Amino acid sequence: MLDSTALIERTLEDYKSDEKPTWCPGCGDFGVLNAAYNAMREKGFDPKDVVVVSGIGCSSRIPFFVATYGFHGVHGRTMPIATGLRAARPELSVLVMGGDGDAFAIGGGHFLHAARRNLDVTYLIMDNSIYGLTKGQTSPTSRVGFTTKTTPHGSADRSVNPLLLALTAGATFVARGFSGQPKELADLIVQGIDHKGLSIIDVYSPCPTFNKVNTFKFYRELVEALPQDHDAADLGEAMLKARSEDPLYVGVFYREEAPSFEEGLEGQKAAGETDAHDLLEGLFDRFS
Amino acid sequence: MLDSTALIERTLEDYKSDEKPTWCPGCGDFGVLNAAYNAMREKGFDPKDVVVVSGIGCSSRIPFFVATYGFHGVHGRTMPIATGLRAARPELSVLVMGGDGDAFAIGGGHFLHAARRNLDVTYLIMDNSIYGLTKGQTSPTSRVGFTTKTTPHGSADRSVNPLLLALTAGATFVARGFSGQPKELADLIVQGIDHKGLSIIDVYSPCPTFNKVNTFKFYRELVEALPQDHDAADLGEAMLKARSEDPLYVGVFYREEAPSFEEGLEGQKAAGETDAHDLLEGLFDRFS
Amino acid sequence: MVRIAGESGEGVISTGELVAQAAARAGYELLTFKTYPAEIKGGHTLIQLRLSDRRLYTQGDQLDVLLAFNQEAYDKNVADLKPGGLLIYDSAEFTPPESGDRQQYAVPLTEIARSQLKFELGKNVVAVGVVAALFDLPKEQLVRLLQEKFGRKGEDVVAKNVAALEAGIRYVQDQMGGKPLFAVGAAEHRGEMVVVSGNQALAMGAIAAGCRNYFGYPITPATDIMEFLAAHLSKVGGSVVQAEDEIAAAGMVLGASYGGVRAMTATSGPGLSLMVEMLGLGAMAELPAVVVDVQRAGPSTGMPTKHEQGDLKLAVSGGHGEVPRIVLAPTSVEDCFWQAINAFNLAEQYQMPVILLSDTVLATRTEKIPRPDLSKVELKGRLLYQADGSGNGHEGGRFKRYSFTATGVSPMSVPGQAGGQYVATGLEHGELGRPRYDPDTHSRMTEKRFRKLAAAAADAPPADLYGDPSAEIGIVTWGSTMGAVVEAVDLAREKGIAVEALAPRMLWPIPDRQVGEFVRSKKVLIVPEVNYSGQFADLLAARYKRDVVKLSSYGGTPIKVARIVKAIEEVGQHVG
Amino acid sequence: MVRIAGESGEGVISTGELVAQAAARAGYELLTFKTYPAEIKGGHTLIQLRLSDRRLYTQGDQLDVLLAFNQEAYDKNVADLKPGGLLIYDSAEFTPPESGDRQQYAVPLTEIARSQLKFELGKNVVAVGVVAALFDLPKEQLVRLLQEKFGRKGEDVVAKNVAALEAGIRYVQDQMGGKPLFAVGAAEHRGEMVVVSGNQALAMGAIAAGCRNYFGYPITPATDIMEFLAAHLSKVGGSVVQAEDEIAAAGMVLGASYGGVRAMTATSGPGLSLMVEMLGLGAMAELPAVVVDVQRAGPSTGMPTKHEQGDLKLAVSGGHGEVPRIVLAPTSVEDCFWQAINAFNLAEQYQMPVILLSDTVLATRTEKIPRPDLSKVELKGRLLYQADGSGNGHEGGRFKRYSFTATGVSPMSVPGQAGGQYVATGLEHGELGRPRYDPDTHSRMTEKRFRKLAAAAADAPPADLYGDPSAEIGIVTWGSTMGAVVEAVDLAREKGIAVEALAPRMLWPIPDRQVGEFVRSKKVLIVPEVNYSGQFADLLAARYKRDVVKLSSYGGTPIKVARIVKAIEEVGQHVG
Ligand SMILES: Cc1ncc(C[n+]2csc(CCOP(=O)(O)OP(=O)(O)O)c2C)c(N)n1
Ligand SMILES: Cc1ncc(C[n+]2csc(CCOP(=O)(O)OP(=O)(O)O)c2C)c(N)n1
Ligand code: SF4
Ligand code: SF4
Ligand SMILES: [Mg+2]
Ligand SMILES: [Mg+2]
Repeated sequence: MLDSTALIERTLEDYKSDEKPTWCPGCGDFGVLNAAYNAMREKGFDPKDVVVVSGIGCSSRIPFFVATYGFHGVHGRTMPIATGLRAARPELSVLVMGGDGDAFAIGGGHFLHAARRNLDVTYLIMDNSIYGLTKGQTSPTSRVGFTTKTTPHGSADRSVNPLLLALTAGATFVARGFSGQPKELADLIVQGIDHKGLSIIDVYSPCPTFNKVNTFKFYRELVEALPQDHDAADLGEAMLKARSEDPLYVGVFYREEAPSFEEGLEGQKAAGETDAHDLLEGLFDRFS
Repeated sequence: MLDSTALIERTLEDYKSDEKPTWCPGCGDFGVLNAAYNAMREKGFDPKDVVVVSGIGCSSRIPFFVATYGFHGVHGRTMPIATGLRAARPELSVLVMGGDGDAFAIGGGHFLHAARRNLDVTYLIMDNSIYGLTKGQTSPTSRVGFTTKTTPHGSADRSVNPLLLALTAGATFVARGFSGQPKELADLIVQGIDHKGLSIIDVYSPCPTFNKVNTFKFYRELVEALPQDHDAADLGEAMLKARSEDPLYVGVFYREEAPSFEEGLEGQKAAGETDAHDLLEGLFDRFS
Repeated sequence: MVRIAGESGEGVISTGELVAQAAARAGYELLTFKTYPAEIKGGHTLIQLRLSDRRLYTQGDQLDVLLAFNQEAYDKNVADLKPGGLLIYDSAEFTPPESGDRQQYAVPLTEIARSQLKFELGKNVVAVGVVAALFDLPKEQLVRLLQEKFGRKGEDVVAKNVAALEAGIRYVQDQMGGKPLFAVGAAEHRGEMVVVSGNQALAMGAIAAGCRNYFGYPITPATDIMEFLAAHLSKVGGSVVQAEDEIAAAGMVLGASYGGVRAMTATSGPGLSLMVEMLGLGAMAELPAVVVDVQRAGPSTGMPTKHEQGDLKLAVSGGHGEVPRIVLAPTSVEDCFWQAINAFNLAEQYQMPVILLSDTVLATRTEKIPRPDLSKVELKGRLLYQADGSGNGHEGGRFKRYSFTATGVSPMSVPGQAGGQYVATGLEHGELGRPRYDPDTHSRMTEKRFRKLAAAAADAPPADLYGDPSAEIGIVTWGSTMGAVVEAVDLAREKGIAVEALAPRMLWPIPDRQVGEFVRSKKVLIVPEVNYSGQFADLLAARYKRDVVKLSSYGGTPIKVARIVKAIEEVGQHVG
Repeated sequence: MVRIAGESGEGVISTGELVAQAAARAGYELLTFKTYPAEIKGGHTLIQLRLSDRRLYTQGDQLDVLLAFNQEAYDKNVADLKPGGLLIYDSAEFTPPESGDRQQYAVPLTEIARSQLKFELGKNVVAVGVVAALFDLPKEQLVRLLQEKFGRKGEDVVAKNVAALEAGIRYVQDQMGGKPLFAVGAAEHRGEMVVVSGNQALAMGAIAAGCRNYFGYPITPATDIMEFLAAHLSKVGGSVVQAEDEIAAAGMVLGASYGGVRAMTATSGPGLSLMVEMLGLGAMAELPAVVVDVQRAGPSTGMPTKHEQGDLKLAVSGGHGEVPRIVLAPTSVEDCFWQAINAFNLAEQYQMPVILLSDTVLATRTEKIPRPDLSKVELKGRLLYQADGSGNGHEGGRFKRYSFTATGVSPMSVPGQAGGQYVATGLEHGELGRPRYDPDTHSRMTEKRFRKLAAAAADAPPADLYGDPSAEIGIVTWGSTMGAVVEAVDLAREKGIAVEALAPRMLWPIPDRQVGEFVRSKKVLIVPEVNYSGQFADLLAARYKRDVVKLSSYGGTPIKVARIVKAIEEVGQHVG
């Protein structure tokens, strides 16, 4: 990622577009957006060198509210789009943001593979345990027994544990934040950006309109910072902490230094640098 | 599942179709097929009450070699098809069989969700760490550094650990077998069938034609039965054992009693049993 | 016709629905139309009510009354107010310019609610009162509805709401001349009626058709089909499963159908795009499947809450290789019920996917329709394998699942039937269902699959026909656009132009028996549809090699009756 | 023409390829055709070589020589042997019946290899010797090729193989009359030539076109495009990523393209079906993207190794809503190179997905083609945003990414360009790229997107035209079928029937300038294609509203020249 830009002092306003968020009053996504503004300012990013990639959902509207480049894709395909972008332009900074449905329902397969690749992006899952935009259906992170209009008898499916999934799939930076703690969240985002490889940050971002269970109040009571002595290098420990339901820990669960996707591609290229014309003429020779 | 059929004594021939497998000589899939025949015989299944569901790949050809009902679907979508079938006909026995590419690449998302649902099927992943049918490309379970024509510089992606993924996703029966140990494999399959809920059995099934790393010899040297005292009720222990690379354990890593998908649906239905005509007339009344 | 417009989340829609229910009970013919923003909160929304003593087919082009809750609502809607129409606005919010073209009344909705009633949320109910008074809706009906709606919350709440209602009625009586401006007489009695949306009608049709497994992934504007079935299907021993995506939903439908149960999924365009590979599997394995596409404006995410008939080409041509499938489109809310039944019957009979193309207008509008007569529901099942081998079912003891037959339809078995074992596969296969790649098999199996399509065309549900059979001007249309066409045909007749209109319910295969003669017999053919390229017009042109007048509307709103009338008048000059 | 047929895995293909290379080096014109079973081992496979002194366009209909390794090979192929043709079979395997219609020789291939040479694997090379002798291929070339192929394995192996070769040659000389039966003179020198498959040509075209990011998921018969690029793209600073599925691959292409890099994916039918939603996003966000579909026989998994031109409808109509896209089809192996370049140029210029429809025959056959002249490669880039706001790029300091222009093409920025920030979105949007759902915006943006399509049609690569411009009989075709058509036109001319044939390289939008006049000027139009329904014929009929003679072949094999000639003769009677 570029850091030459740190020279210029920027203000929060530099990261805000003139489009006003259309979220409901009290939506957790406001806090996440603000944390993202702050993290970008903290990093001194030049908006022209940043791309915010999202999917479809209330949360996924976020690129429109940011003054950087943006890619508001289709539902569930943030990671493929980010992967292509990183392969093409590894010098850009890429933030991926979107909902829990986007990430783990329709996007579940891509999540897995982005983690395997250790794609160097920071992925903020704005997790409200509900499908907000389609007006309140059960999402993969909804609790067992959660009732909505599509699951009036209560959802029977075990809920996805985003952190455990990320850890299992091979993500090298795994964290959890809370929209109600925007300062800490901004700090997590900065750490995620600083990390080489995929940074997964699951963010509790309540939907007061449709999810009456996972509210700010609910999280305020359960959320707790990881213990000071938590060893983020210990995968087993990270998994254990990720499984805790009371408290729900926030902070960096796991961090590992490993080759990134982009480094792998650089490795391919190191195989030899030729001019396309010469390469093709050489191939023609071989085929004649 | 039906068990009234246990009355009739059946032979292996009852489960074999008259279509001969088209696999290469030495392919691991022969062993898996035989183990499946044996498990079905052991269970005394009536072929008319069994459906073998598969995807696309060398391994996925398996329904054609079995005398039961079969559904040879499209690539990567075994679990949705099995889910629909189970929702419609929970009294049938369903075996799902297919390759590692089918399960974890294109099918990765569905795998996750089938596990969350605790779908009551037995899923044998015939894992050769390669795409056999398309003539030898890197698969999600291929080792880092594995070279094929699509990854001539060595695959950079971390390999999927099928067991860990299954455990994380919530599967309630997680096991590993080896085509080179057909007896033990048949026994695992029987246990999987007996288990209520999703039984994941990852089977090392070498592809001698295209995978020169993960050979029978390779596995013979590394494979080892889980220790006698392994506690299959301990999720943490199961995860730990699943992470071991030497030895590669085989056996039942984890087993848990939990409500199945089918029980959940029965729960829905228990909400009330009406005649469709009465239901509709009642609705019309409400709308008038 | 009255439109109530304001900010999403302000209760605009519920205001309108209250009025609608009252009007229906009062015996009026009724049709509503809504638009939502794609955002949850904020954004512009509206509900439009058309009340009449005559049967209605569209939401209408021009407004008699516009009730604007705020400036934006005024800006976006005032153009649709007809000359001389009535503008009512909340004077607490904004003040529109005076205009000689209309009457306008500043009604202090917020003010009345806040200071007179001390009940700020009541402004919607005040608005209901205003509209009720203008249209002379019986107050008792409204009071009863308020009781039904708020009864659970206690007498107090009901009383407050009734007070708000009365305040609105009083305002009209005091300030606006006192007499109802738009009283419509009660309509001719059409038997027992119900007020439902197209999505509700479709979901009930599915239940009536024997659908017992629903699999779906939420998407606007199809989600409430799933929500409706989730509430009711379990009562008849069925179930609803929320899938992880649309590919999974379609795969689940095939799995259930293989198991012998009638299964369905409903989605909108993006979901249908994702299901295309599964539909090919269904066609190849010859499995019945019903896929509902409630079309919205595309392409891509497009405008999720807006109307378009843009998915026809995808429905007809989506899928690699030659994929037989049937495409149906209901032409009205009532028809949603009946075409859902036809969709299941055709899927079962011809063992292939049926795509039922509804659209945003049908799905979301509520309409007063005749109460469906369940004794008219006829279910047709699949041709089942007979264990005795009748129907040419066996070869050397093995079941010929895909036996060649005259109609192309082969008897099929379901798991559990002894001797019926076979493998459903997307690979090309011989009669036994085993993979076969020789030219002869592929050719003959392709022909077999398409023979079924020809048979299905001959078996199409009757088309919607309207107008003068001797007319030289013909209109061919589909889906909800038929409503506008019917009204346009009536208006044209009033102007002395004879027109006949045809809307086949089966769009693919084109039912030649219904369409061929019609197309050949008309001098001019107009094809109105709500998409850019004229998707149905192209299918007709390819089939009948004749010129048609494409009448395409593609703004995300239904086509206006006036546009169709204008087109008729234009071609009328040439014909006449 | 010779066909070598046997069991997959027996070395049939490598035998044929050895002969092919020798023939090419010997100066013959050459075209090969292969089929594989969809199974890995087992199943029937064949390679067919057509050698000539004249330029070749197809693999030919009828065999001069059939070399059958076993009974199944005989059974499946003998029907294609022409009357009086030569059958050679391995006498260790089976004995065919005698027939007056052909000459037949039992060559003890296995026997010679086993007992004479003590080298059982050598039977393929013995067969090479037999074929070489029959066609008078220079022995030195073959020896050199054996050295290149087996040199690494040591002198010993080379010597064994040369001995096998000589045994085969000797057998012909001793037993079959001694003189080459099918000697063809060296062909006219067409400049420097290369022998490549269509997939190789296409991959090299992509490199020449500046493609630097490839994303793909393996699928027959497209996989070797990926494998080729994996071997070479990194050398020019590019990279290849194996995606987890085709949806991901298409998404990655869009991501890379958004970043300003030319990117591609290649797949076959099932993959294209899955990509349809992504293509809609590309069209809506106006991103260049190149998607290659190497068509195989469908529907569904179909016959993965068989030929069909069945994906045209999907390529043209796949996607919900109105999705502009360009569809190109190369007409020969050589053309695969050039159309890959055109695909990238058109994608960049018109900012939309381009689908390049290759097919199994083009992809897998090797052909001797002129060495591409790289100085003729012309790259056209996207219209880039200028920071100074020229090109009507700004509104109040914000970049109008989707500004309305005459051609519909708006300047686009790439990340890193200051002031060019915008959000690519699949939602309907205004000029700034922000979501907008009003009718005016949707209508105008739809029109803008389709203006680009009209511009692209006018900018189509030249069509392939062949035959007599004054002919009354016209043929319109596409893709590899043009090869058969060219040969049919020649044969018809020999029979005194004048025919002109047209194969547009751009199939969608239909390039009216190329096609319109042609279609109107011919009395009869024949449209040969390898699919059931006549997919291109339907597009032409919809556009030009005229009858065409559909000539559909759908057995999973290429259409035969003789069938086209027959169709010409039939219509010739009516025209003449
Ligand atoms: C292919 C496809 N399927 C379904 C939808 C409908 N849809 C839009 S957003 C969404 C889920 C929203 O949930 P989430 O991703 O958690 O985001 P949130 O709105 O809660 O922020 C769905 C199902 C769609 N746009 N595209
Ligand atoms: C949608 C789709 N994409 C790609 C393919 C091509 N394909 C067939 S099988 C296969 C992978 C095979 O690997 P695996 O699932 O591990 O099975 P194996 O052959 O190794 O048993 C692929 C990529 C396909 N048939 N369909
Ligand atoms: S619906 Fe929920 S997630 Fe969406 S904007 Fe409103 S509060 Fe936020
Ligand atoms: S290619 Fe590999 S997986 Fe496929 S049949 Fe042969 S050995 Fe088995
Ligand atoms: Mg959510
Ligand atoms: Mg495999």
